[in-house]
Amino acid sequence: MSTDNRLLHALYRDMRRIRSLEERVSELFVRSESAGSMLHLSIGEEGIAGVVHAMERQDSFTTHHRGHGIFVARGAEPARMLAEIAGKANGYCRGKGGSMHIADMGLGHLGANAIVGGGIAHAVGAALAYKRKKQPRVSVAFFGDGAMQQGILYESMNLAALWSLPVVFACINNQYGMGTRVDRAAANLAFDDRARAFGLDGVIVDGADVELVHETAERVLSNARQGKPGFMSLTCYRFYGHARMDKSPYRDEAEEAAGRARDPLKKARDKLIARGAKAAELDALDAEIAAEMDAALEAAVNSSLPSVDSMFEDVFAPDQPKPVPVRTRLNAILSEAAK
Amino acid sequence: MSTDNRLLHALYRDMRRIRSLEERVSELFVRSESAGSMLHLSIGEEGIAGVVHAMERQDSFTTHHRGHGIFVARGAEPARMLAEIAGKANGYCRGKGGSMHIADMGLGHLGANAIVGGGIAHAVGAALAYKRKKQPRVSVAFFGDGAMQQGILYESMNLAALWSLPVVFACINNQYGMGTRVDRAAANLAFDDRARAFGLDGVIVDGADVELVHETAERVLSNARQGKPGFMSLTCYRFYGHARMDKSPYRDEAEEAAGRARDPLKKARDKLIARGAKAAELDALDAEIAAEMDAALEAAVNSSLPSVDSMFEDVFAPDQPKPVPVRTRLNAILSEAAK
Amino acid sequence: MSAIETTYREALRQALIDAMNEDPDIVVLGEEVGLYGGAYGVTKGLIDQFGPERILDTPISEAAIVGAAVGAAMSGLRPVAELMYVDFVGIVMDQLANQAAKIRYMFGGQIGVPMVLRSQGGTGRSAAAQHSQSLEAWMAHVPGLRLAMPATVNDAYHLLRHALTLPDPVVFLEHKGLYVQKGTLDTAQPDAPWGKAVVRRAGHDLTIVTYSKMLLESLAAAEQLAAQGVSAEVIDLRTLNPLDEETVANSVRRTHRAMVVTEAHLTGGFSAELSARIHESCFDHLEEPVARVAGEDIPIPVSPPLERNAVPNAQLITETGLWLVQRKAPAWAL
Amino acid sequence: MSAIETTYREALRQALIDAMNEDPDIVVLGEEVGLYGGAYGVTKGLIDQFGPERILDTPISEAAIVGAAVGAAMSGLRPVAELMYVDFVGIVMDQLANQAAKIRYMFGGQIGVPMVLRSQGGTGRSAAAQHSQSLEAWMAHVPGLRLAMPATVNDAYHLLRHALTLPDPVVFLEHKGLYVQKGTLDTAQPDAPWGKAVVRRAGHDLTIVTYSKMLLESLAAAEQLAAQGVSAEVIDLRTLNPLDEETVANSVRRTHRAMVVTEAHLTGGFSAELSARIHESCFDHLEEPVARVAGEDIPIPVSPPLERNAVPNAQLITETGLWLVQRKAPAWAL
Ligand SMILES: Cc1ncc(C[n+]2csc(CCOP(=O)(O)OP(=O)(O)O)c2C)c(N)n1
Ligand SMILES: Cc1ncc(C[n+]2csc(CCOP(=O)(O)OP(=O)(O)O)c2C)c(N)n1
Ligand SMILES: [Mg+2]
Ligand SMILES: [Mg+2]
Repeated sequence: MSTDNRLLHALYRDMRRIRSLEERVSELFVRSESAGSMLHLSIGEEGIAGVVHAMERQDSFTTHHRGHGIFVARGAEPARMLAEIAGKANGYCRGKGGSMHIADMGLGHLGANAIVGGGIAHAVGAALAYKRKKQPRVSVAFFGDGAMQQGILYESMNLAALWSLPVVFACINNQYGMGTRVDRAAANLAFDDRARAFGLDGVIVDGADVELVHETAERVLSNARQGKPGFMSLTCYRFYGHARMDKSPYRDEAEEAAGRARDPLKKARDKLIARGAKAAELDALDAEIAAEMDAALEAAVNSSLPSVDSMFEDVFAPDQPKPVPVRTRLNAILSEAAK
Repeated sequence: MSTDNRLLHALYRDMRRIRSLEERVSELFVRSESAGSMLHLSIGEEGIAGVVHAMERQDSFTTHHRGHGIFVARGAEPARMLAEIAGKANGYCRGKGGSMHIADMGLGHLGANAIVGGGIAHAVGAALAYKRKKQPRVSVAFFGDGAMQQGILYESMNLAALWSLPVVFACINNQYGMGTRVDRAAANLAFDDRARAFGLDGVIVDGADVELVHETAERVLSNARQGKPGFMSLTCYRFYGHARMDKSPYRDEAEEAAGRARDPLKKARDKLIARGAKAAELDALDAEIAAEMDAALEAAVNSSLPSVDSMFEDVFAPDQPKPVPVRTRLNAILSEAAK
Repeated sequence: MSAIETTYREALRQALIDAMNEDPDIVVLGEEVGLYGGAYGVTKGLIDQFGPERILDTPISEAAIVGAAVGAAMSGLRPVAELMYVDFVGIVMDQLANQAAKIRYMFGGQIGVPMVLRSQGGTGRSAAAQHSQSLEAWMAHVPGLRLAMPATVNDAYHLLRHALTLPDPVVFLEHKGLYVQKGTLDTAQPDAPWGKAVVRRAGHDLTIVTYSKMLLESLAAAEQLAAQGVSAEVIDLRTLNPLDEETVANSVRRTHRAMVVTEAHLTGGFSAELSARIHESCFDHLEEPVARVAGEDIPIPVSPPLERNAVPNAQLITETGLWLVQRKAPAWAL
Repeated sequence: MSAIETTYREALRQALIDAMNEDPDIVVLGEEVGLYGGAYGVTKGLIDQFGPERILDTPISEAAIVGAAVGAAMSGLRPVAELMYVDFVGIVMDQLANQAAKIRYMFGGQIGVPMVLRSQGGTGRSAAAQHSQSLEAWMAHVPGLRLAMPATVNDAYHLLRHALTLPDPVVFLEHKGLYVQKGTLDTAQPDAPWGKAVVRRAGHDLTIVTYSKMLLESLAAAEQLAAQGVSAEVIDLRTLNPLDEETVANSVRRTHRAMVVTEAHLTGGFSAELSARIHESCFDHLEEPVARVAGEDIPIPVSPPLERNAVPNAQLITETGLWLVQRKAPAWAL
């Protein structure tokens, strides 16, 4: 394989893994094995693999409520992800965070956030630490187009530019914030203008073209590493509803069909085949990934739930006293009174 | 007088009244008659009179902590202003608000705000009401360059543009937010770019040239009245410290001298004289204003403080029960227990 | 007969419809209140009925939404701003507590801010730490705000209707676990006037003071307690501001024992205020200390068994009741 | 001899200097902390000593400041973020309560957020409703946050030093009326370990529980009470989280009467939590209900005579003490 093809092949693999994982997330829900229904699938957004692939091992990132895909591309263990989404003890966060709060410090995942815009400034802070410690690291804040309307984003951009921090703001513009199409949320859709107005480099890129995303991200990340923070927005389409239960009644089929036609996964596959890859080989890869994900799903389903006592852990550091349970307090009070 | 001169004369008068009032605010403090020392003078920013003059009678506005001048230009009664700043019962807010919270619904003053950026969205909401009620009114949000770094401003701009609201964002860029020069606070000083990126018309204007400010404001306000919200930033210089006690050690004399040389009041006066006005007449006007302000100062100083009981009023509307004073509660509890 | 069987969600929706039909100045604004019909469906269909000029879908800009509602309320409208989850109130506390709540006061009574901030809180959907909180204590500590927390279908309707007539800002907190709750709505007949607590079940051994969804757990517990010979009176506060101390005190002076039940974290929660007030007003009548049965002092975990145990339930209330009245120690009391 | 006479402000400043000298990961960020030296002068000169890379002047972007501090704390720094007035916390409550406080928990203990949020509150400068508040109750209700409120010069130093060693986020609330307060600083000797309350004055008739500036009013009142034959014990909590219930309970079980004194609004204030806990732990020992002497339930007015009366003072504490111990009704008790 040429370098080009090798890269695209790797990206294709990441993208297939994202989609395959998300299908299992959906299945968890269908099997009533997920912790709740607030599950936000990143199907249609697999182009983000291009950004993740452009990151170095030492780089870090924060994600939003629709962050599974980013983390999969980063190398998450599917079984631990699904276990977390199912609220199991062996999940990434011991079953405390769930789908919207997955994190893994080992892989530089500083955390998914269920507050729209909530994790953006954390990436800025991480970048501040890297700069101060003279580490050659970049932090990437991933968020949706909805967060483009949260004030903290602009405060964060301004800080990043003012302090020349190694941080990248990566918007995943999937055209919707819940039921609100982006043009009903933002008066000016040239989000790159906004970034530039705050002193950042800004670029909008076709999120369906993962090679283009990757190339752009390499440039933006390399600038950031040199103290020129940047913004990039990936244009894509949210294939399914906002969360697992949403059937998207607010948009019509024609629009959905057009949106789904811009499928980053299919596009990569078509390109690979056009460049000489064998369909059968890709099918085999897909099947291998499917098997991995199926195994992960079963492992998650078969994992244990956390013990109730564990809920008093992790409020503070392990060496600190734990919160006093309500029952313990009541017992002390009523026993004392009963004396 | 030509129309031009008449206008400039009126603007000069407003500007002189602003400066003259602010000098009395300072005097209140010196005489230990002000309520506290959080007094922010608008000397150097008198060019705002151009914006206020461009407003119609039915228009409204919100201001920031440095809002005396705007309100004077709008026609505030100096005695009631100074009384409020002195915490007196006959002040605009019954001595409850003080310098940073003066308001007057009669004059469309929806309130000064001590939270940087705090009043901006209120003007947007007022404009929403005007639009819904089909009233030909505009609301103007005045704020400082410091507020350009508060996220709520961009959320507000976006809302205004998205909903085509009759609102104007008026930034008074006096080069400082406390001790922070604006270029240490913002990565890109082209604030008009920011406004445009959010879908608004944006313009930066020399705040020392009150005629230019007025002309610009007329255009921006008239666009806003037609549903095209706008942004304007007046470039000026904060002649004195941030608040009454600040001696601005963070900036040097040369800079201050250059800043103060761009005096909107002097510039207007020079222009008037160049256009044929008599210095003596202007002096007479100045003296008349000084006398008015002196009288207002004495009236404020001689006004009564509010009764302590009045502090339980205005938490809720007059027809609602008032909060129970701590003493009343204690009395009830201890009397009951003593039975 | 004006009484119908319906849900909490529908009662809220009907309240908005009826109020909007009567008062043309009412507008609803918030994320997904229009086309989507509200994250929990409370505003479903309203945009068709009242049009996009009165049902305003907003961007995800909570601070500006509440700020705009404040300005609109000062300018002749009566906005109903919806905050999708009360957990997001941290983004708007400035506009709520420094602006909406203080404007009348700071401006010496010149103007009020007649707006309603609707939101919902609570556990029950495995929505995790940032979507499951009960944050009423923050709002209850802000002078100038009214605070309603309906537990019943009829209150959902009438408290919202009343809130939409008040001259001052009202925070109106629903519970995500109550939307599907069924009950009787009598649009002509509120359970009690605004600001009055309601005794939902009469009893003489113990007074349980609660509000919002914990009313259901408390009533279930009262049933279980009755089976064991304990007669519990259950008081639903309905509004935390105004707070009806009298109904509570009158009850406790009769029963001599009191329990406060809230879903919110124990420490610094409104349960503390209630406990303090009961002690203050009933000091000489109490046979036992007021028991606070409240949420644990931990963020809400996502895993269902943990989430369930992070907040009180009927069993804990029952056991505490038996402990209080019969000195019957539960299993967790060694 | 390491003890010197200095001010609360200088003690805080010295704590920052000493901690920064020891721990190169400490950075200070906030509005005006650098060139200006801090709105209340606590960081004066630090930028000269530590340079602009460790003392970071920020734009007026509170949410991003706290958010950046959170991210930095997760990435190897130990940030001290300064919020100029605690009144602005409404802008940052999301970053504080949903992010800083919950990150360790949501992420299953993977990482902590070792940061300190310094701020100051309280009345006394005619700074009006948006610059005079006492909002500790909001923070005290958030699991995952520590909360320190020093009242003395020595505590200003040692509690801040200790906060800067903790693995979890600490909210550190100073009082604007204490900065010029003089006292003894012994850098080698804290008044007590972190998390322990201190009995500032011993007594046997009445326990006064307080913190922050109200300690001064309480001590003054204790003096006046002594002159009238009432021996008041005064407890300074120093930290609200951790909360030292034991020291309080031990005292009240001896004195049989308790008063809680806070500057914050009464309703929903931390005074309620303290009152509730005293009742709970000392139920059978109390001769009178716990009296809460707290701020009025009104926004803080600007006019000096009103502002003064909006919060407790020594006289009110004294009168309440006499009422509690000697049943001597004050003038305001008809
Ligand atoms: C501060 C805040 N406001 C509102 C929500 C509710 N909410 C969750 S996701 C979402 C839409 C977000 O849209 P976008 O940022 O485009 O992300 P996407 O869901 O499209 O990936 C909303 C409104 C939230 N979680 N946090
Ligand atoms: C939200 C908030 N942050 C910080 C402050 C403290 N503060 C008051 S005025 C000010 C500077 C404001 O600068 P600018 O907006 O330029 O107005 P100016 O004082 O120059 O008129 C600051 C930081 C505040 N009042 N509110
Ligand atoms: Mg989106
Ligand atoms: Mg300025």
